[in-house]
Amino acid sequence: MLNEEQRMLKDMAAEWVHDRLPVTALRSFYGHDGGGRPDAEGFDPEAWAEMAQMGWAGILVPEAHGGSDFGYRGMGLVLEELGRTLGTSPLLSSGLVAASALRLGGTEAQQARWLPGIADGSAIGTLAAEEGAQHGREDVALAATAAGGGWVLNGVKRPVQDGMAATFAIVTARTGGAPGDRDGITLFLVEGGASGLSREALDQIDARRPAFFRFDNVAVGADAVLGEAGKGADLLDRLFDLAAVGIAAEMLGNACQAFDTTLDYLKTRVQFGAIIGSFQALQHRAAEMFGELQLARSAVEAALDAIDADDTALPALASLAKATVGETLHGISSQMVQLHGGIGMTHEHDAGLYLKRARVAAQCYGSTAWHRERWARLNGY
Amino acid sequence: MLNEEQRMLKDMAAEWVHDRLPVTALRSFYGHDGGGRPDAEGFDPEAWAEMAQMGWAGILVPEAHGGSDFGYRGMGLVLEELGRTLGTSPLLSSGLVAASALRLGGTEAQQARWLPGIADGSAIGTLAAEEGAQHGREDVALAATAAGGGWVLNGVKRPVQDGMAATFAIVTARTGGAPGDRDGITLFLVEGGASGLSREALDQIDARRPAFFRFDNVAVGADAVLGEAGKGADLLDRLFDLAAVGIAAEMLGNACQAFDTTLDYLKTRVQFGAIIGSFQALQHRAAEMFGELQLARSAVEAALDAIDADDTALPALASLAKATVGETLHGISSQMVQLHGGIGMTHEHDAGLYLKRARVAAQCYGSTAWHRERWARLNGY
Amino acid sequence: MAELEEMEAQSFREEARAWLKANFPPSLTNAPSIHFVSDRHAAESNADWCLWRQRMAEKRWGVPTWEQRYGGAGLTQAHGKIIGQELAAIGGFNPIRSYGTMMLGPTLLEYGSEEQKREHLPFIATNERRWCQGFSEPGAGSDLASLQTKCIDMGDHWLVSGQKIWTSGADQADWCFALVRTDTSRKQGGISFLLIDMKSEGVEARPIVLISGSTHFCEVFFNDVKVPKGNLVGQVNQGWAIAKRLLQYERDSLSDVKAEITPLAPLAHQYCGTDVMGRIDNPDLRARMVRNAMRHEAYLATVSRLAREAKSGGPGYGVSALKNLWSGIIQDRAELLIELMGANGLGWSGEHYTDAEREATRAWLHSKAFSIYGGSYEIQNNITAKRTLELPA
Amino acid sequence: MAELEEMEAQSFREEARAWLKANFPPSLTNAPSIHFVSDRHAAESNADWCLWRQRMAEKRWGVPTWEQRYGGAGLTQAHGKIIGQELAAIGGFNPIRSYGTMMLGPTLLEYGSEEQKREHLPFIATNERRWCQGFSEPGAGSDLASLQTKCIDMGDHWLVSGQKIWTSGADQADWCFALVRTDTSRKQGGISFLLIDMKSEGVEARPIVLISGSTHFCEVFFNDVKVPKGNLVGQVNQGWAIAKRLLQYERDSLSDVKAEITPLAPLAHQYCGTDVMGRIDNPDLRARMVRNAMRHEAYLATVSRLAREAKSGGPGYGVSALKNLWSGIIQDRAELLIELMGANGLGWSGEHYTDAEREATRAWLHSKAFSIYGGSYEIQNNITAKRTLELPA
Repeated sequence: MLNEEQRMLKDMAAEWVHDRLPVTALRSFYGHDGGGRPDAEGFDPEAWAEMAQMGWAGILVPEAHGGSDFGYRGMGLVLEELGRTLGTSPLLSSGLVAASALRLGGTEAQQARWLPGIADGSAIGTLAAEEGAQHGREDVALAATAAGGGWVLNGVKRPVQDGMAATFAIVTARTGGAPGDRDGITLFLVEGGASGLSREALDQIDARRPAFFRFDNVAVGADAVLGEAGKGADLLDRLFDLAAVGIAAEMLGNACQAFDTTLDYLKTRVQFGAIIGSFQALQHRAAEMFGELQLARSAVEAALDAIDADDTALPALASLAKATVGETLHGISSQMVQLHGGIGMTHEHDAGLYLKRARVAAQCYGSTAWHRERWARLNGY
Repeated sequence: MLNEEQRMLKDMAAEWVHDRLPVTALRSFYGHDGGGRPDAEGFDPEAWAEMAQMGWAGILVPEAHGGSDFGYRGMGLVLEELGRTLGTSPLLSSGLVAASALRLGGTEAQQARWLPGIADGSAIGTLAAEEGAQHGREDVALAATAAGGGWVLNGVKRPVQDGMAATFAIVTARTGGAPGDRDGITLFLVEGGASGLSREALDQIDARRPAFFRFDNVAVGADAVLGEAGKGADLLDRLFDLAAVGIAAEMLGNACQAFDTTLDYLKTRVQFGAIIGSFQALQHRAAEMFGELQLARSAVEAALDAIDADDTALPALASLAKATVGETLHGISSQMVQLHGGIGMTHEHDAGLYLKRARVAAQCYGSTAWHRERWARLNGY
Repeated sequence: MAELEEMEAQSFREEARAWLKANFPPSLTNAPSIHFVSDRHAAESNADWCLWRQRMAEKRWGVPTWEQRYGGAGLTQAHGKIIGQELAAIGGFNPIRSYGTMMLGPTLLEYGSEEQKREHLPFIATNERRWCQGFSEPGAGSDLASLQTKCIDMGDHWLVSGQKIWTSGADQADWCFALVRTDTSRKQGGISFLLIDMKSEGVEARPIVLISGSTHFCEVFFNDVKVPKGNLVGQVNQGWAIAKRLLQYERDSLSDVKAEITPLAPLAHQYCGTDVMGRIDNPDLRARMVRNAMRHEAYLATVSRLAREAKSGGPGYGVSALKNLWSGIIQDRAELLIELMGANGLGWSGEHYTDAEREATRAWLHSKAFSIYGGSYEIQNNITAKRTLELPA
Repeated sequence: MAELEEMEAQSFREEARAWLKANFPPSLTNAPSIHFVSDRHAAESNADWCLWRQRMAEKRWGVPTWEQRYGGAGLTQAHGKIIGQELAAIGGFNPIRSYGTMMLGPTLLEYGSEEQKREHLPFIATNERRWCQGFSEPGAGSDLASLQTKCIDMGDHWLVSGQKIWTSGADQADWCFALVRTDTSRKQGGISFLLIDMKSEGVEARPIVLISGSTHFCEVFFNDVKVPKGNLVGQVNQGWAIAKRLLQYERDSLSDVKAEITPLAPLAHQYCGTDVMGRIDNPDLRARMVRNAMRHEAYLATVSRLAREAKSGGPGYGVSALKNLWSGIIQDRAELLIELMGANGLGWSGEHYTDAEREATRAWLHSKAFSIYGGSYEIQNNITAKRTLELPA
């Protein structure tokens, strides 16, 4: 149940997203052949400035640092609305993940340095913690070597969400042990302009263009460590869980709109002299999708509430949310193409955009399969 | 493709099964409350004598021992027809499994002693190789201790298919190593009347009443060993694969008839003023079941042919057949109940009998899940 | 104002807690209450159950919100909820709960005459009079409105002839609420809602043996049964609307059932063993178990969410979709349970199977009904498509 | 007799083997032949392909069983089969294979006039003249018979106006076989089958960009296009029967495609790692991969079985069910491949993704069409239900 303020936020977000970031906005980031436009950043800086102005970037920033401290459920509402139109922005990377990282692991100096910028949109933070094709939280190979009171970083990160535009990144590095070990993982706060850090855009099917980061002797001070050196695994787990719930909220929005658009088509498209939505086989498929959406919504909302309530069951609930909405969106986005028939196969139609985003989101912050296995281990299977 | 003789066999089997072992024959083994009749053996000895007389029991017995040596494809045809009406008989246990065991592992003396009886139906053999709830080929605990030139057996076996009526059983025992080891497994040929062997019927949902065997110092001679002592694992694997293919053929028959009966119902039952088979959702479900049946038939026939061709791919093909038909029958038998509605829930209707047999057969000689995992390992997954 | 209410509620809660603690027989703690609803014999042969029923009947808390003249306690919904919560807190159950309180009672309150209410509700409120539902017929399953049981107006009485099927507990019931045909020229518009005394001459109930061995459902034959004119609920030929309302109450109570969520993982470790990584040693079965368990969790979260969202106590939104999720999840779970038990999950009787194994087998067979009764899976999908999603006919 | 035939076949086989060995350009061994069918530019800019096409055209073995007067070699089915087998044995392909040989050719042989056959078949037999299929329209997808492209009898010619869509390779085609409406008062009964020269005035083909980036399909516009009277195949208003026959040939050739069965297991080990028991280290993905791979095996066994069972060369039994199995299995496989590649399976372009990764991504997007084109999944299910299972309408 939403309270009055949450309902107002949701309504405002729905209206703004509908007006300002309809699906056509995403389409402008695509090149003519269906790939990402090489010159595009993957989001619209002006729209992002407006979002910050409305206070969305600071929803999770304490009031003392210029935010509203409105909670994760509120952030989830905005992400869900953005998901409806596939609206792109660094809100999740910066407003949720980076802000949470600073709140949970940042020193007072780090918080004072970065949180106000996150809240007003002038700084964009992100998490640079993946290196391989598959999500692996402890598979950190990027090396941090102690040198002159600080650290020197060498290695790569990919994909870094919103990494091309990021002002700073929370980077996982290995200060001890070997890839796969929980011990020896350290989180560093690295500025985008750091000397020795190069970034290249990845041309991804969803036109978001995350980054490939190469660290070539990037030197940072001792004060760049977030949390405790060598003991970053717990904080990292927490950040990935928060990120997973955040993207799950966005995916819930993707799935709801994909379903609504498809339902509209079923109610208007005529074949064999009948509205195709009158065919029982399609009716039942729609009914089943509706049921799956119910499960997905419940799982996502339960996880968001668990964060706000500081519920210790969050790890399991985060995995439940990500995996449940992942499976639902997989099915609905595929059916969106199928039920639109030929037109759904064209780049010109929205169906393909939802399909592509669905698969990218499914991989972000741990795939459906990863979270299922994680849930299974947590529950003794 | 069947040759002329195979086609004749199939036609003959279809006709005989239809006349002599319709579903009502199975029903007579059920008590009023839906359980197995305590006094029933689980099959009709007179019908079995007729089957033997027609040569079916000896299909896999060499001509020199009174059989026809007609091959596994031929045996599969008969099993499939029996499966159509849920016809019960020891054909699989004796005519396929025990006959194969003697052919593959028996000495000349053992073959001469037992094969003619298998062929004329006077002897009934079976495999007693399961001990736990789950199929585990190497999980043999029953102990065989060398004593006075022979062996003494102690332990239990369950379920033993057709075990109450068996004249003899191929019993797996451990002569070395520990449960789980491949080495140390020995196959013994034990007569049903052996001193110290007690048998009790298991009241199973399919009314077949397999047996629980207890071995209490059962003494057998050295000539009771089938194959080589301590080296029985390969022969056992082979027997289980043959048995799995055999029951897969029977399950194919179950599934085909369950589908046909359901299809007939869809064509006659009227609701909402229409034949329910005209509802598109049910039409599509029927079309999908038809497709699954195609896969199941192909997998089963490929495995039968592989046995006759002595194809080294048999282990994978046997697992493919058992798992594929297992999944198909699971789905079709469930839909048989669902699509018949309330009447399908009554003991009086055939649907429940197919459902019950489907689950029992799925567990026999390795479950669907067991064979999937086995196939996966064989194929490097 | 709100504060006063809150204080009053708190004091009522304490009162309820004390009374329940003093009166609920400890032997019935966490007893399978649904069993007592469906099996009258099991209930009435249990002395503690009888005592508990009598105490609750006297306290009138079985139907706390009904008016006093109908046997209730005349309390508010809020008070009723508190009683339920406190009862649940001590592992108790409501011994008055029956088809009468869940289905007929609310329907009579809405459509019955004052006379009918006074005649029947007090006996429902004490659970002395058991009811059965005479709706389905052999030719009218999913298409309920095609029912044919004849009901002829004989001037001073109705004459009823026909056959019903799937009548739960008809052989144990005192009365039956039935749909009958009073006009053969119209379909829905020719149906009436009639209350029939099962002791009337010409009524016969025959239990049906189900695949699970249960004999809970019956065929009911009406052979020229005379029924008093006053037993018709609502108007002649207006029974369909009443029945639809009643079926909504039934669907609500069905989707209300919070299925047990005893995790299957420990059992699976026991039956299938554990691999070197500590996982259930059957990867394919494990994957399916995990998926089912996750859906089950999400389903329970959905029930909670919809309950929170429901403003009023009336039949909620999307109930048909919920029922299909529920039946599918519970059926899959029942399949997984017998599958993990392997050969031991296939026994009908005898000591070679444990009680838990035999119960799992029967429960699996029973679960096949969940997608058939109370509106089949297909019918629920039709309802979701048409009512909730507003797809065209 | 049979022995003589056998000897003759053996000698023909040796002859074929020798000729193919001498003439098939080694550079094309195991080349993606389907690519050359759909992309004329890729084919014709490949010198070896052009050489190979010319040699086969001269040998007349592209359509070995067609009569000589139509450009074929006049051989028996058995001989044709031998050529195909020997070609496959050396990793070769038939460069004449095209929409013309697979679809229009057989149809013209059955329904075309002698003049039409002599006019078109020889150019199909040499693959000099490429054809496209003008059937679907924006408002006529699954319901093909609702097509609206007008065709008016102007006495000395037909006048065609309308729009087609999903026309494969229309921008590269010389001719189009199209369905047009010659009678608006009847649905199926008002359709005719017309051959249209794509160079005619008023014809315009515009490529459509698909989600996979492919531009193979086109929209085709007919703006008052004049077509000679002799280009009508069969009788006026009898085009539907011809189209249905042609679509059967299309379905046959679709279900004919033996999908690659390169096992995914090694790739999965590479991308996901291996657990201590040697299994792919992603249990949920692994379970789904295994199930898909087993279905794929069973599907291939089904194709072989049905091929053995098919007595004649005509369109087989259960093709619709087969197509749905095929599209489902291939689509799942494509999903599994990008899923095992994880973040690397989501790239569109650029060196940060390998060729194999980018191809997997495009192939996955492309695979979504398999359950839409050539009769959608839903239409195939309708056909199976009605024709194969004989369920009532």
